[in-house]
Amino acid sequence: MATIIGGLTTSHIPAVGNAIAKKLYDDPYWKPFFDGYPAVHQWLADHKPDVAVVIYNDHGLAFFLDQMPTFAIGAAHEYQNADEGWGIPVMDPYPGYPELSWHIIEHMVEHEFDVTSCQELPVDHGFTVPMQLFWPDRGPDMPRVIPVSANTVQHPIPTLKRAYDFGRAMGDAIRAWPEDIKVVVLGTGGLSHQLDGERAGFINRDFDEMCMEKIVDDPVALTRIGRHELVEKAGAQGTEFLMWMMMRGALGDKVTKVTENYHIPISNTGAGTMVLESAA
Amino acid sequence: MATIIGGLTTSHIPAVGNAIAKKLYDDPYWKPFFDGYPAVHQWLADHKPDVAVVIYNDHGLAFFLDQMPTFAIGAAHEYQNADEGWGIPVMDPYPGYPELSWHIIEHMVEHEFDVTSCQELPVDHGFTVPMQLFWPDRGPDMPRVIPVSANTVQHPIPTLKRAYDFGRAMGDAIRAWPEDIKVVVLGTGGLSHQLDGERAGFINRDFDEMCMEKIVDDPVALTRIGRHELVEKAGAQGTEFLMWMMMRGALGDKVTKVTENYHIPISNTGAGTMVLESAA
Amino acid sequence: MEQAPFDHHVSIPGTTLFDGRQAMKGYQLNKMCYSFNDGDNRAAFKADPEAYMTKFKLTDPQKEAVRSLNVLKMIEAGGNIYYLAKLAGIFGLSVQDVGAQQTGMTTDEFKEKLLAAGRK
Amino acid sequence: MEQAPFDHHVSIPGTTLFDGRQAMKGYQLNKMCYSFNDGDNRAAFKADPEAYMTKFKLTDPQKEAVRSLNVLKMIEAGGNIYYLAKLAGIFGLSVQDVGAQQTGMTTDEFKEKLLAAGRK
Ligand SMILES: [Fe+3]
Ligand SMILES: [Fe+3]
Repeated sequence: MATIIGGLTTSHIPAVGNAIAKKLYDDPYWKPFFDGYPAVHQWLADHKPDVAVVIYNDHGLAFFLDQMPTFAIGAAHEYQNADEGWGIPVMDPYPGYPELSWHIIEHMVEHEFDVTSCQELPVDHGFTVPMQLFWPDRGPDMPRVIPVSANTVQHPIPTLKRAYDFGRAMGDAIRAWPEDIKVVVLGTGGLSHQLDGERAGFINRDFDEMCMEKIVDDPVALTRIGRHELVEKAGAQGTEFLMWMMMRGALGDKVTKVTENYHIPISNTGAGTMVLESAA
Repeated sequence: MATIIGGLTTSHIPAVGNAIAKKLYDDPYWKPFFDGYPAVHQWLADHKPDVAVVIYNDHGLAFFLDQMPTFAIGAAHEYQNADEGWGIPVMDPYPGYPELSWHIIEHMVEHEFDVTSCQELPVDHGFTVPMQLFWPDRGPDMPRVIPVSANTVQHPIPTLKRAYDFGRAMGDAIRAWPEDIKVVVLGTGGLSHQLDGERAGFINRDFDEMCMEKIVDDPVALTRIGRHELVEKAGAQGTEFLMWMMMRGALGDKVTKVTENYHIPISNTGAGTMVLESAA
Repeated sequence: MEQAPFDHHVSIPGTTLFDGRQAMKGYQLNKMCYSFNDGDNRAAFKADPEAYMTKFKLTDPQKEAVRSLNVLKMIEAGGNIYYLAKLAGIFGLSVQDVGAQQTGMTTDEFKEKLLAAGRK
Repeated sequence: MEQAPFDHHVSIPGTTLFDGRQAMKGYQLNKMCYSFNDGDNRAAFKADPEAYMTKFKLTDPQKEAVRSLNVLKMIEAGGNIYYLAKLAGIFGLSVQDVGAQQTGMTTDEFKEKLLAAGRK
């Protein structure tokens, strides 16, 4: 049977893509951020997951307001990035695992999650930046991917409780897959930031640190945060914390924190990185 | 507060559109079908609903497999039909009610239905044929519309229980709308038919009649039908009965049957028409 | 990593459930058929079916099924009837013609079968 | 039938929740900005912004906000920041330039404010 070995979190700020392209790892602005990743690389080298479920939020590439899904699950053979409006270079596609995607989709719909299945899905920086951060050389150990996206563009966004429950159901689905494979779940985006309005530039270290603490041992406490309270405390785009909740739900009740890093600011954002290992 | 006055059901076979265009009301093939509608017109003339929530399933116009939502709710100012591949003429758009759409979407997401919101939505024969059948002259009494679509193209489709619960939640949302308006809910599609495979042409009168009987007083019994059982008994495209279940959920526990009609065959289909009035 | 068995596929006689397994097989064929919502695309297909099929990267079994206008083979190759109906429309075939072809009847026989169901 | 009040809109200082009310107002503006994912569309906008805005049926307040490149006014006219960011990109504006404009600072002041948050 498939095993979920753990979860990784990271912010997925577009500027990180540029910094990687320019190899700014030791630049004083970037060093405190990139210093969080060698410990993740070590954990990945030790555990070598076969599949990565990448939970992210589309920022206006794959989905527009004409058809805005609450939860979408990729079911394609491969996933390609595309121009998001700034002439971003097109990368090699990321190989998918559609058989496992469909297994998850079957389970989710059976358990009353009303997902949108995506047999073709261009992926944006929310997906590619985490992949670049965790598997910078795209070597043979890079896992096959299943992108999962939640709506943070158009209110109403899903509740934190629904996001967590979505993750729990998805974790059950993965663990019921008959192959002996190792799966890692990525929760990407956040932490606190706000791009729009007179409050642009809002960052909330206390709230971010509380979230990073609670998500380890008491994620259920976080499900009680209201959606508007989340906007108020994490900033308008800090709602991306929903992706972390989905990831956390998939890991099971008990997890161990392997490593973490938090740094303000990267671009407009409080950036958090974690490795959470699932109990065997 | 808004009142749900009742529900209408009808098949939405494309051939009906042609028959209407050619005014075949008294043609021997069509008469037993069209004879079911004057009683509906009378009921509508008596009750004059302000808004029609039109539950239908898209057949490959608005949605493709790249992004296939389980449940989608229109939130546009108007809805236009479009060429579905056979050069269907473009009609005048149907005026929407986006404020009420958003109210429903807010309620559904809050209550853990993971809907896809559609601020632009081309509507196909699944939507237009029922509108033509119920409001043939598009007069001033034609209600504003909110299209709601469920996936019957790509398995996994939603369960009958989920469809019914979706309707119940949507009914709660509508009844919580502060305006004194009258709302009618349309459940369109079905009944038994199968277009594909060696079993093409399969029709099941007994099953259809059982569904038309139970949906009045015991819809919960129908929620126990499995999805594959539904395919087996209603035919591959008879899964459109999900729309009837969504409609029925919205009406509340007690309804009265005002009129019904059932006729085999229209095209490949067992065609059912009903008016169910909600208890005051 | 080997491809794992896909557990959700069920069997109903004469019926191919369009589930994930079929969807994975049929994506390009269905995508081509979906494009026929547009009249210009229908014209482009009619003008040069082979080029149009190649543009949409159809597999050989899909191309062969389209060339022979064989609906059961299209379904076997992953086609979904809702999209295939748009292709059938290009050739002037109704859902009853399509039903007749799949069940090995003439269209009149197929229609009579449906009328008989109404008399029961 | 009068338009009913829309109950789900909440107020957070300095923040416009992009909910149904905003979405109804902003659809055409957001649709135009979404089109900028395509380089050809960006070029077409740059070549003739007025014609491009008219093609997407922007309202007068939306057109005026775009002409003056005023992000707060775009938001007021129903713009969503994720789509507006694509418009800003055409003018070479980063999210920090956009943040500075909205908060009445220079970009350097805005960046310093963010660095200061890191020192707390
Ligand atoms: Fe983001
Ligand atoms: Fe239908």
